[in-house]
Amino acid sequence: MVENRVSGEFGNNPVEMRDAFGATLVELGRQYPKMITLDADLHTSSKATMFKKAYPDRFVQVGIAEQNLFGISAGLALSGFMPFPSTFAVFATRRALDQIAISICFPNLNVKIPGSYVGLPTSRAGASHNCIEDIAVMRALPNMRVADPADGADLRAIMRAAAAVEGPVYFRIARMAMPPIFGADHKFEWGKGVLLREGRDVTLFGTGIMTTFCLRAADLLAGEGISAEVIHLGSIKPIDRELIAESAARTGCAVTAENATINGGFGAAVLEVLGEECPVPLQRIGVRDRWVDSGGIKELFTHHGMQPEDIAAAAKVAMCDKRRRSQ
Amino acid sequence: MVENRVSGEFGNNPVEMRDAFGATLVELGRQYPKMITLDADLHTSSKATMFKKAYPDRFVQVGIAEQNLFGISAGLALSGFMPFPSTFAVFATRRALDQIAISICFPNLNVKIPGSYVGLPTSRAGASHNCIEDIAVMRALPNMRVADPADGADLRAIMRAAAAVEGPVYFRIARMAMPPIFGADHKFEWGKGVLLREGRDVTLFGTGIMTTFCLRAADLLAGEGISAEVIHLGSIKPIDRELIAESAARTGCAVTAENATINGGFGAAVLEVLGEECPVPLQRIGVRDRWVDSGGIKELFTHHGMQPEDIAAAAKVAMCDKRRRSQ
Amino acid sequence: MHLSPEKLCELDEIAYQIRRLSLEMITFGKWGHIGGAFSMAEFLSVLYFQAMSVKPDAPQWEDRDRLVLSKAHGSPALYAVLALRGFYPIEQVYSYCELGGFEGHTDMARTPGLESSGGPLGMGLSVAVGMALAMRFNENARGRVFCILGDGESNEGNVWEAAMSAAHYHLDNLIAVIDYNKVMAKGFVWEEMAIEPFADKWRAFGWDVIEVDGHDIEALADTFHRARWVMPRGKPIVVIAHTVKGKGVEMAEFNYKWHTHAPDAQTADAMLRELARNCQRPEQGYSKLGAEEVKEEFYGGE
Amino acid sequence: MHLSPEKLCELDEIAYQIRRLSLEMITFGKWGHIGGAFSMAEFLSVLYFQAMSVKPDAPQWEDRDRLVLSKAHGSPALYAVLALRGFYPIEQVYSYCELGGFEGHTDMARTPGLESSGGPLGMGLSVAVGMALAMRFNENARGRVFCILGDGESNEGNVWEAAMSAAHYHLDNLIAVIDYNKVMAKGFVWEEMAIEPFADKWRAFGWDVIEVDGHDIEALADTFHRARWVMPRGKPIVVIAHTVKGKGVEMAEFNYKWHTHAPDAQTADAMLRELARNCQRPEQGYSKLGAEEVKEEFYGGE
Ligand SMILES: Cc1ncc(C[n+]2csc(CCOP(=O)(O)OP(=O)(O)O)c2C)c(N)n1
Ligand SMILES: Cc1ncc(C[n+]2csc(CCOP(=O)(O)OP(=O)(O)O)c2C)c(N)n1
Ligand SMILES: [Mg+2]
Ligand SMILES: [Mg+2]
Repeated sequence: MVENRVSGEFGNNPVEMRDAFGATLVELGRQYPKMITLDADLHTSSKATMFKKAYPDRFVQVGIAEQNLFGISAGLALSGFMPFPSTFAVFATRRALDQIAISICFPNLNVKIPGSYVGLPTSRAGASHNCIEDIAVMRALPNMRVADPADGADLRAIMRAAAAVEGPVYFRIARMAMPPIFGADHKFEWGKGVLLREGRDVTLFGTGIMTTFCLRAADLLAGEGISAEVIHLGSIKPIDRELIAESAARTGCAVTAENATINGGFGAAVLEVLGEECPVPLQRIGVRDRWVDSGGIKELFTHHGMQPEDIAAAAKVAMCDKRRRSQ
Repeated sequence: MVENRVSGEFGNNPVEMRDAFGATLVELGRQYPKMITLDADLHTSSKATMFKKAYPDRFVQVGIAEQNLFGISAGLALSGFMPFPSTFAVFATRRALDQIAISICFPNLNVKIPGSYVGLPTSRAGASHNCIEDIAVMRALPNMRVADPADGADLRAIMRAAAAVEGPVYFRIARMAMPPIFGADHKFEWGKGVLLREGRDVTLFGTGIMTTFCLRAADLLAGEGISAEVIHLGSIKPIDRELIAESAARTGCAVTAENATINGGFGAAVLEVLGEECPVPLQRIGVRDRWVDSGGIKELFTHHGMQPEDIAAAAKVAMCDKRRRSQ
Repeated sequence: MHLSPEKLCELDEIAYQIRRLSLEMITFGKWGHIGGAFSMAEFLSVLYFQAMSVKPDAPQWEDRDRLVLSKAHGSPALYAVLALRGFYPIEQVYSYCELGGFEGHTDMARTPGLESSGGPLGMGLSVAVGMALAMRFNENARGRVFCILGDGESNEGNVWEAAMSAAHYHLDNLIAVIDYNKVMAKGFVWEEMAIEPFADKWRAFGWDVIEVDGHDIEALADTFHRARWVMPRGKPIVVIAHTVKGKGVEMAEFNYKWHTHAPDAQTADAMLRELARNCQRPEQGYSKLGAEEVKEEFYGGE
Repeated sequence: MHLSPEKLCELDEIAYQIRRLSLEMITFGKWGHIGGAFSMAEFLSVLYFQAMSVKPDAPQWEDRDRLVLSKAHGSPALYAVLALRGFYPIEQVYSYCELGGFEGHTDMARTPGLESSGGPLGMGLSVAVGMALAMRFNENARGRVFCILGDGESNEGNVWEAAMSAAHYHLDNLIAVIDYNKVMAKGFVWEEMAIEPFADKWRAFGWDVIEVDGHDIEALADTFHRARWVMPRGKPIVVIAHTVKGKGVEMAEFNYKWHTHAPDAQTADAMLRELARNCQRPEQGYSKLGAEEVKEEFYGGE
């Protein structure tokens, strides 16, 4: 179990995920001479700029043309390079899905796809820029690995793990500064979750930035005498079947929390495991099948029922279901 | 409960789904003067040709340009027309996902999207043409309705229901001739499933052409003294929460069967309901996260473990889980 | 096309107000794209106050002209001109980027007078082609569809699919307007993805091309008049409007750093005063100075 | 470029064999696209037996030329020429469309010598741009990337994104070949989506254009020689090969009905005999006549 570094209040030395992304791009660039970062006119937003500055010769600008971005990446990968085609998540998973699927994923090419600006926090851009369906979409592609980091250290570890494995990877980057959960020594393993906090009454499965919200929800629940287990599943595909089943068997009910639509994404991934291993009452926290509006970040999390309080409330519903079913 | 018209053997008066599609396009064209069918150079394959012949003035050819196909459809819908932009499912859901999502779905436009050549039967075209992720993808879009018909009558009913409701609809058309399950009087209701066969031991939830496979599996199971309930869920989104929960509560375990990937699609939709209403052991039948090869249709169904025998075997696993858990 | 001095004066004032309101919105809403709003001011003014047939009191009037803003991040300028044209009270534009208000990118459900919703670049011309086809189906010979695109946006393949089809269908009721401001989000167009020879591209795709100074109101009025009444001969028409990104405030001009960026209230105040000076207007600062609520931020996100 | 009579004869024979094998494969595999395979026969012959540097015994040889078949439904012709060139025994092509065999659309994992996988139209040129960029990164000055596209395929916006970027990067190591056979899947190009003036489009997108009779082997050899050695001057090159869809068998020529269709064994036999006659070869029918297994069908699906 990893020490939970989140104290009662959020916001202790938060790390902007995009900065972690840029810094890790640079770190990997040093390690992998065949790495190339590509951009579609968004590098100062995504912070791929940091790579551009460090390795101008290995930075490719394709303009506002996401289909081409991924096609070119396929061609580079076929020639032995390791491309990181960088754009906003919506423009990767929606605009270039066919290219990602058939030019990259089908031949299992070594392309690492960062999806920036996922979920709610996109700085008031509104529905078209709030990527909520990418987990569902990317999970549906054979060969594709999918990961959603909880904090800067996790993102860095995921990017290292992405580079270390052959084949396509999709990972998410929220436009948000997150308080650190993990230390600098944090390791990430494909298909492995992390038990952050032990509990007896309910399991909170978090992915991405929502794991921090789960920890906070566990605090809230603890205040009411409820013992919530918190598990972070940064690796969504492959997913940690053993850990999920084992925890659910122990607590008997669960909540999933994702910074994405609740249809077919992370919650579904957990449910798919539980259906085969250990069916328990499960409530999903995420965007409830609605387009996301412009608005303040906190406002949006409240509006969409994705605050720690909402997770805590969902936990109580799940526990209630468990009691009802065991009667 | 609907009378099960499938006798022991398959193949009684099978109806090619594409013919039902073309015929219903023509029927709807008569009823809706504002209906327009659009095509991206595939109409004789999809059988949208039948509409073209009947109403040449309301047929729009856009060439091999699927993004434009859906953008134009949005413009027509914004001008009061009801477009049916027709192409292969892969080229709708992968190539034009951004256009479908933001030009059509976000403003909730009245566009009806037929996805042809779904799942395994695509006549040896191979991975790039076998659409397995469309259920997961389309289900993730807010406002979108999703349906997968079991037979020709069901497809016709779904198309009528699609035209009758305002807003975007995605429906699937398998390249296959299916034995009729439903009569000509068959009605389809959004969010309503159909109980095809009552059973006590396990529920087989089918969608699309897999419902026929479920019926056959139930026959096989009956031969072993197992009483399987068969429910057809042609309406995947919205889905029939009551029927799913009620049946699962009665039988205590379930199998889902879909002509698509098992990641995030129909199986996940059923699991999402069960997690909140009635968690039971559940096995999913579908493409197990692999690209689909060229091959004979029957061969492919066998290769991917999607035959009635596989459904029956999965049912036994689910029943075994149920027994184990009740001990 | 001759414009009376009064009309010219009106159109110029509208252009000024479009810039003012855009900057006010972006400042108050704490988000948005100044550069690409400012570059559109003159042609939006001419379109909505001279070239296009619309009825603000009957926004669904069947025979109206349509405008699709394909570069949907230019929304503040469009929200401004629609307000000025009378589609809604001006004060409403300050709901920009508020939860439940006018959306960051265009959302028809929120703003009266919008003809489409957008956000991702490259998609609007297809929508406009659909509308132009619909006018043909409806035998509406007078109606026109206008579609505004960015220069960087023309990198998108979807634009060329739409362009090809517009020529194929001989849609001379379709007029594309390119805001050729030479700058995209992170640099100059010629640096990031060169598009020249740009007019040749459109011609080769079967369009009639008019190039115009996008800040010259008389030339714009003349151009749209020709495009609407003189030129229709079986081809769609593209107006390549040569503009300056951020036009009107020096530090934003031609500068990708003001592509997307919300100034703080003080900066906005100074920018608005400079804008007034540059436009020979009485100096006027940021109207919400001091009045703006402090918008909460979460985890330090901008 | 002068070709010796022997070389000319060889290339002509290869083209004939490409057509023969394609038809055999499609018939035996019970699926496939005859028209677009036949139209490519001559230029594939010239590419693989004259213009391109490849080593069948070292398919991963680093300095080889690359070929991306963007119109990936033309796979049978490519499988044929790769077999003839020695990448694998000819008999292997008969695994086409069998479970575990050569795939309907190109799948690198299944067929040696393929440089990419495909299926959806419009994507290959981007992949080729990536390869051409990679050659630049690797300072490989001799290497060339060839990319074959369909004429109907050029409706796809992705093609123009790629085209724009190839010019932007000055990729004169990239040679696109358009199989301009005037027919797409369901009709003539000019009917479904007109692409003319086609050469102008490429020129406006910054490419050098060569138009050539795509069935004239000498002209093709000369064209590819010029494209490779004479013309490189900072621009990508497109070879617009004017061809006849289905070329070689009358009933398939210029006929969209043979775009995708597998003939039965009898029809294939007759077609192959006609092909032989048209090519002044000894008559030779379908080699698997009678030998083909009956392929099962399911629920009446074709
Ligand atoms: C498909 C897509 N890719 C990327 C973006 C992000 N983006 C918003 S504006 C912009 C630059 C637009 O440049 P240009 O078209 O020249 O517009 P203008 O200069 O008029 O602002 C980019 C890349 C987007 N909205 N859509
Ligand atoms: C994106 C996409 N849309 C549609 C198809 C279906 N399709 C396969 S071949 C073809 C026609 C191709 O015409 P053309 O490019 O002219 O090729 P050729 O004439 O050389 O066969 C179509 C529409 C496809 N493979 N990919
Ligand atoms: Mg610009
Ligand atoms: Mg063709």
